[in-house]
Amino acid sequence: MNAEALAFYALAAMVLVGGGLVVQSRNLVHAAVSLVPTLLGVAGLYVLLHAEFVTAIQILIYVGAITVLILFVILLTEGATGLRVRQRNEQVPLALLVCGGLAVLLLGVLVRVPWGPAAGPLPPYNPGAVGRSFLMPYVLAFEVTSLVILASLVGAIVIARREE
Amino acid sequence: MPLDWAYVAVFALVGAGMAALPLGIVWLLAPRSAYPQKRIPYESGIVPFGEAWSQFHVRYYLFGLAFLLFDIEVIYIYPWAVVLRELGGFAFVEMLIFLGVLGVGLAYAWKKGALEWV
Amino acid sequence: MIGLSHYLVVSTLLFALGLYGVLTRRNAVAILMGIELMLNAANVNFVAFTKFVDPTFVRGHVAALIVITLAACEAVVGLALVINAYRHLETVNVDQVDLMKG
Amino acid sequence: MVVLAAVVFTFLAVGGPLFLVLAERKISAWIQARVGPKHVGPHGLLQTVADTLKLLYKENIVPHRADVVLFSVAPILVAVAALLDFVVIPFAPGWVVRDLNVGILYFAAVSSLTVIGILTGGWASNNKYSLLGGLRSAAQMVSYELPLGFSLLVVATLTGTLSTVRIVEAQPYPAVAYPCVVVAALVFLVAATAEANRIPFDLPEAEAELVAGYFSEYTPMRFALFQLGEYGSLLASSALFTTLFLGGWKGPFAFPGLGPVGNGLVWFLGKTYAVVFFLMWVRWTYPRFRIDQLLNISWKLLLPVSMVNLLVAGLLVVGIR
Repeated sequence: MNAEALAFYALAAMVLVGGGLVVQSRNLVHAAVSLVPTLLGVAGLYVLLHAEFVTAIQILIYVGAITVLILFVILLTEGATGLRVRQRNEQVPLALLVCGGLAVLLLGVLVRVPWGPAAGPLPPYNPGAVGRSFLMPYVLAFEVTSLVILASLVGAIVIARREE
Repeated sequence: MPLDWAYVAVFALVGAGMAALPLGIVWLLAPRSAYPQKRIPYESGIVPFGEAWSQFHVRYYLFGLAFLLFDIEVIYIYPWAVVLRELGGFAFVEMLIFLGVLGVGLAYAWKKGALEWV
Repeated sequence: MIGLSHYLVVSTLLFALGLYGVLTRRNAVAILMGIELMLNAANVNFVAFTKFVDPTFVRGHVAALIVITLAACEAVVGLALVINAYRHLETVNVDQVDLMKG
Repeated sequence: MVVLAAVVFTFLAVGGPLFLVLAERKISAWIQARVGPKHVGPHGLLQTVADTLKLLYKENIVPHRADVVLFSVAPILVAVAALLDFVVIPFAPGWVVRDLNVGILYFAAVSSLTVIGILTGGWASNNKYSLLGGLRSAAQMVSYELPLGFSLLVVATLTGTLSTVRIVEAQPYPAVAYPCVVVAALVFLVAATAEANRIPFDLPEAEAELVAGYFSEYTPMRFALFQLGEYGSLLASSALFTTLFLGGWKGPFAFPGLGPVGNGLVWFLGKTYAVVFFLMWVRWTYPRFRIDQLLNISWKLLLPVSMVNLLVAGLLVVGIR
């Protein structure tokens, strides 16, 4: 087994074990902290896929910001007092069936599909390539995102603030 | 390129090992005497009451959300910074619009008092 | 040799895990965490397809970045709703948040 | 080979902060017209060694009903995050652990991991002061991450690269860009001080109101890891400041007989420790801000200023072209 395969299996294990803890932990703070190894593992997969810029952004935004915000809200609402409350609803058997079925179905499809021939090489300098892409062919998406961010800023402030 | 990040991973592992090492030494060397009073959380000398968790003000969340939404801009500005020299004027105008829209957001949050610690 | 299908298997399993969390959790924040897992699974796919199938304009990376942005926006608004619900109803369990019944 | 290098480097990165603790005590004593540590070794130089040995012999206490796992992991996370900052710092020509393509973005990303360590450490202690200190610290650190990020972006815009090595090579900046660079440098300095939770931004551990903030319940060695993280990130921020704004390893003249690497190291370390000294000087001279003042500085002063500064830098780059 070469280094790449070793790294891939280690990262995949990290992602899936972490993800399992996220959905399974009774303690919500533990679930939120388990997001950290999961998301870092996904960042590691991006490294193996030569997506440096996405890796750095994944760590900066997902691990460093979204997880912090989720932790904030858990501490602001229930903290760990949720331990005394039932954390699961009555759909567990159904959910197991649906998710297991979906996974089996997708896996069955994707091992049969012949994914075309290997693609050409990626552009050498990743942040530059992303920048050129954003500013030229995908400029509309780029500008619209700023509107989306503005809308969610306004919306979240209106919703979260205490009413006068 | 993945090799660069292999260094990062090795550093993280070695660093964690080096951080855990003194904890191991403490575990070997340090005395251990447990009695319940020693483990009471410190609360200015009185016996702690209630839960350590209690209701916190929503203001923490307001700062958190403003942070997250302004932090995301960075995703778009870093690539812009790298290619600006090569693409020139129109790239600058695009960023002007982008930051202008977010400036409106900052002004709104400011005016609505979401940035006040009250 | 690690190929496209290896990454797809991981992302499929992660997606199923996230979906399981969304379907079974009662706490709204925990449901959001499940959604984050599903979005990450999608992102792994985007980036993997860029490397193995279509590197034009690194458009998979662009899509992944936009998904990360939207995930952040979704988290911000969703968590604001959670806080608001908690303030009015003293609970964040979605099966008890049923204002529409009046 | 890589592992060996990492071990050696980690020793250095741990040794640097340990030395800083002593430096801080000596400098604070000097500023306050005291003598400072003087009994252990010549002029008290071995004080830190004695302190470390003492810490190793002290009992680790986990508070009642604390979350043992997170309580133990949090300080390690903080220390590792500080250590990882050093990966992209170029000490001399060719002397950088790894010149990542996304260098300064990597720096910002890795230092943002500290917040999680502090927040979980504060929560896991099962202590009201710790939790409040952790939340405050998190609110402060995230607020100052933004201006810090914008300063990095100004440099990236002017040089057109994210790699720390190439940023050093691109310096000195063109003369027209100086106003931009100076503003970015000032913003960076303020934000880095706040990120390191140091006076005048040490609200999270304001001893008059919060005991010791998020590490109130931490006993010797784990507390030392938090300290290590704090001084490590202080050193890392100073080193990054040197790299981005002071020309890194470049100096106005070369010392004869040292060769390029020796010269680079001398200049780089000299500048870095000058920045460290400056931050310590500030710490022992100014009083603490109130938390509302602290957040106002970030959101209503530094953030708008640095957004405008970024646009000016962009205009300059387009103009120069």
